[in-house]
Amino acid sequence: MSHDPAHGTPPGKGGAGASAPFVASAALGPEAHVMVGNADLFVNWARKSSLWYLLFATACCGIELMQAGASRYDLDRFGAVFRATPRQSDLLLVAGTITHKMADRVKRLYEQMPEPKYVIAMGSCANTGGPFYKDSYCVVKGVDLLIPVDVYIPGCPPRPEALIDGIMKLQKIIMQRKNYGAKA
Amino acid sequence: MEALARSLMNAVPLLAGVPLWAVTLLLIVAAAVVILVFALTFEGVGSLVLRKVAGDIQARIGPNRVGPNGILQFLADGVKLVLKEDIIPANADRLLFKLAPYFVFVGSFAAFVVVPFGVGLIAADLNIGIYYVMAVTSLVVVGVLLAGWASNNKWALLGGMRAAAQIVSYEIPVGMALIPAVLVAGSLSLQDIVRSQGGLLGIFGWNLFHNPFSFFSFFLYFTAAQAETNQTPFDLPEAESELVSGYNVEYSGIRFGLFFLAEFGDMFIVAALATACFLGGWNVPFFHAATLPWIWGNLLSLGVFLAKAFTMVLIMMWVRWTLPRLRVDQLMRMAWKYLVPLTFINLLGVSLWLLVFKGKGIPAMIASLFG
Amino acid sequence: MGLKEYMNDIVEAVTTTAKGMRITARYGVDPKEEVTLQYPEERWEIPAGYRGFLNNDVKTCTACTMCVKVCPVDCISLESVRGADKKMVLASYDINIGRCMYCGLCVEVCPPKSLKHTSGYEMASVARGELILHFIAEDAAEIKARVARQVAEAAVKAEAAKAADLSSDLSSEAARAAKEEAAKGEPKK
Amino acid sequence: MTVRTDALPTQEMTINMGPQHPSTHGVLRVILTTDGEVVTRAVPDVGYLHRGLEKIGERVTYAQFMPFTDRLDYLAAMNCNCAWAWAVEKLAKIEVPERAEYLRVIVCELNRISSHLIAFGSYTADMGAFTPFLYAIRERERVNDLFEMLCGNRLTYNYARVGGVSGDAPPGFLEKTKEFLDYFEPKLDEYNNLISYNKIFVHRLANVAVIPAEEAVAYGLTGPNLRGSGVPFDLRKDEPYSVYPKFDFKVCVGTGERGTPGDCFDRYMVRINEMRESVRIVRQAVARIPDGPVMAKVPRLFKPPAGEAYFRSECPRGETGIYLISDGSVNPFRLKIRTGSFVAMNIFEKVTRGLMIADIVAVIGSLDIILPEIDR
Repeated sequence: MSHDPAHGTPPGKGGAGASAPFVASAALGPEAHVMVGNADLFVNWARKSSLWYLLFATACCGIELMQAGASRYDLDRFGAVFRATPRQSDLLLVAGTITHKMADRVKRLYEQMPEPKYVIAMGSCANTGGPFYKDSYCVVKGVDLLIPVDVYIPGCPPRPEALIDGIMKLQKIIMQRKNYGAKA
Repeated sequence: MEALARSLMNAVPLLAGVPLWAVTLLLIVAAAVVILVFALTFEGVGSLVLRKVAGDIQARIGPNRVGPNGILQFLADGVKLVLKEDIIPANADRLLFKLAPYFVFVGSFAAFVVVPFGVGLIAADLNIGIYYVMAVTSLVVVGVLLAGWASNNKWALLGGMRAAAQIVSYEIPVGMALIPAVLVAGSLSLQDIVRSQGGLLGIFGWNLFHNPFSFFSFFLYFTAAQAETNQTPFDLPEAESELVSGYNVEYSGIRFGLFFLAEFGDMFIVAALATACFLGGWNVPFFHAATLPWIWGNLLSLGVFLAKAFTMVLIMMWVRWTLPRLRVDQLMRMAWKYLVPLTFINLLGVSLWLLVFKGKGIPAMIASLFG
Repeated sequence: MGLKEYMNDIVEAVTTTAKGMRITARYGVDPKEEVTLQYPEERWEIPAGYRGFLNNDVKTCTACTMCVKVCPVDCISLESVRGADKKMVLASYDINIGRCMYCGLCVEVCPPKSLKHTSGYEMASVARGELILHFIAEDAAEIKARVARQVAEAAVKAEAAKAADLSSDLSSEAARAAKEEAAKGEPKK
Repeated sequence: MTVRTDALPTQEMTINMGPQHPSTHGVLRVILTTDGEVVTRAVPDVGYLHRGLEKIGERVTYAQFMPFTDRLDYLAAMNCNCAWAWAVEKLAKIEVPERAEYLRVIVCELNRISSHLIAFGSYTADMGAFTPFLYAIRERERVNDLFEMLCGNRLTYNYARVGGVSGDAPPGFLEKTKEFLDYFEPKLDEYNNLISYNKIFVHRLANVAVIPAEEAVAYGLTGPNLRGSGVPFDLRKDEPYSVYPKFDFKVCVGTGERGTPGDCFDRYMVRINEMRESVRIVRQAVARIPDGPVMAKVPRLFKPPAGEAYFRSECPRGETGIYLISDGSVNPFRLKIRTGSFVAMNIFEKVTRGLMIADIVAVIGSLDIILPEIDR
């Protein structure tokens, strides 16, 4: 799970955890690189097309998340369906305020998700603590203090369109990931 | 298989020197591969169709951005699941944890062997076909129970226990509801059952219309079988809103994928059994597919069979997206207080009917009235 | 449980299920019932008063700090210096849209109506820093230095005008004072 | 339902339900002690969303707290907005123009509809039927569109102001509202056909977690939860505020339609019927709304006189009472908010004893809790 520099995965965020056996193909020569490039493309395509998100709503943004998943906006069109358990989800949408009491749960949920995993901070509370940044004594001031975040979506709460925009942004990021055959 | 192998050896002189067992083995493997490919394709497409149907019913679209009109969605899901990190929880029983998904998958996949897809399209026409299906699909409960136990998660354990209780209970009504078809055909072989529903009576040759009791049998079977495949309203083992995800709560990646596929495999098996036992199987209405040349007859009957089976699958999905879930005690009450007595009464009724009317169904009697 | 009740149970279960399934079937079959908005291609028409991301027209902004004072979450940060013509000059005007709660209180109080909600709502970004909107592209320190220079020049000019009447050592002292004031205006950075 | 647990020696197990669980409606954590499927004890653990709203209220001005009330109950933000405005107006004795009051009633009742829609939808989803949930959200989207047209936001409206509302209804708003009501009213019958009277659904809810009337009163339940037990207590009738006395509507109570009065089904049905009543209120309000200003004269630097005020209003989740002490400065000296969900949590442990795990979900849904109201 931890980032292994020898495998050449990009450091940090979300960790595109490449499975080790494929990495050997880097040594196969130029033709292999083309193949590897295509494999990357294919794998990334699969990953971005099937972003199952964890049903994890703490506050107001959770309602917009539901509405984004419902009939009008229909996240299912993007292949994004909700899963109730972190083990089967790829995307942790932090929708809502994270308090200090909740903080270690968020961290645990993130750790329970299998690689590769992605995090979207949705709304002001998850971005920076939002409305509770100034006067509240018990709100985590940004979920990026707990877990690595890939995409931040501003809004309080963001419109469902903004959420979809964020997911499409994440898809773009996923497409640029190098999983296999990156220079060791 | 052996007979097929022998005829193949006779037909192809190149195989003359090869021992019989090798050819048989080869044929078995080939058949298994064909069925596996079919099952996987069906299960992949099934998941997509499920989402599309859900979309339609829920006034939305469903997947439409992956590939043209979303048809590659299942491929993306599959590839992603295969490449996911495979987590085994720290305190899980590692061996059983790994084994469980294969039990479930094999349980649903092995039943494909006796499904009569067409006139001659059946991997193994066992003379105990129905019995085999019932026995092999029961393997699913072992897998589910193992998964629930081995995960070392209380939600999973509850899910596994629910599944065990549920599937064991519902085996009885499922079996009892299928026996009328067996009685009418006088055989346990699925191919025989399908053939017995042929004839030029069209859809009235079906067991569904054979007599009032077999008519009800179909609905009883369908209800009970929904429960056996853990479909809503009987999806208690994985009840998303109660047990988070039930027995597969700790599974990720390809192991979860196997559970996922098995679900659709089970669905198809139920639909196929309902088709074969009550809806005339591959019989084309008002037409003898067996009289056509081998290839065309098989293709036609395969098409008819799949059309019927997929309709049943669609109905299952439709039910799934409409009804709420039962509670566990209500589920048991439904099995033991409603379905079991009713199926037994039905069985009695069919037996008496066959005894009194010498095996003739209502359509046949009406037809005989008109000469 | 009597037989009648037993049969009633079954009949009721079947009829209510059928009723429900008829409704779902109607939705399933009727394409007119589909309400999905295919977002990137189709967009919902944003109503006139939509409270999207804030935008400040820095040309008309008077740097009165009303918005900063009224903001319940301190998402607006404003730096200004007093210019040569006694008006406030904006040195920096940042809005942290990652903290903003889009309540619109700042827009309501803005005296010159320079602060407005736009209809924008999509600004997904990959870094938290990108969520801070800088409305003045120029570096705050530069602006401050420039304004301080202008103030100093103006002061020097005014002093020079005065110096025509006053003694020379006084004027040099005034110039020194002006310079000091300019130095104070320098940013902390 | 009583379950015998003495027949076999069994071992109890403790299960954590939440804070991340699909049907705890947020981040509620329930510590279940179960004997197999039977829950012997369910203790709610709240506080995972405690954000210190009351403390914030003491540090910001009266006007600045308005957007925070949106976050108090995000499903019924309008009701909370108006409750805050009414409370401050009571404290400072401000007369509000009648048009503003009418607009407040319209938005409050519309929001009651949309809030009950979520309650209905998420409840059916908890019961395993996912489709009605999406239908409910589809209808809710229309209310959101109306609010977006009115005040520019979909969920956190910040519409009410001390002394009125932030803006008059834009042209076409009232017509659109009427259109929505015409569209929405038949949908309620559709829901009833689709799921409310479904045999399975009725069996899941009827006779589950019965709260007798005396007990409901003793535990301080309010709103639909109290009315579900058959107590016809509605602040809009019993302690009328705003222009509610001018409207003709009925207080819906649980009658034990399919079981015992005060069971989950009654609480569910009260919400369905209340939506119908809200439609009636909005219809009357739209027909009779007077012309005029929507904002009273309130000084920009608003300082209410020193004193205290308690104002309670009927929110979708029960009584939202706001207790304010002012010391004459721009900030409240003390702010206390009483919410319906929090008191509903008190009775949770009592009614869930001896139920099954699936019923726990049913009880949480039927009490229609929302976490920011519990934790504040």
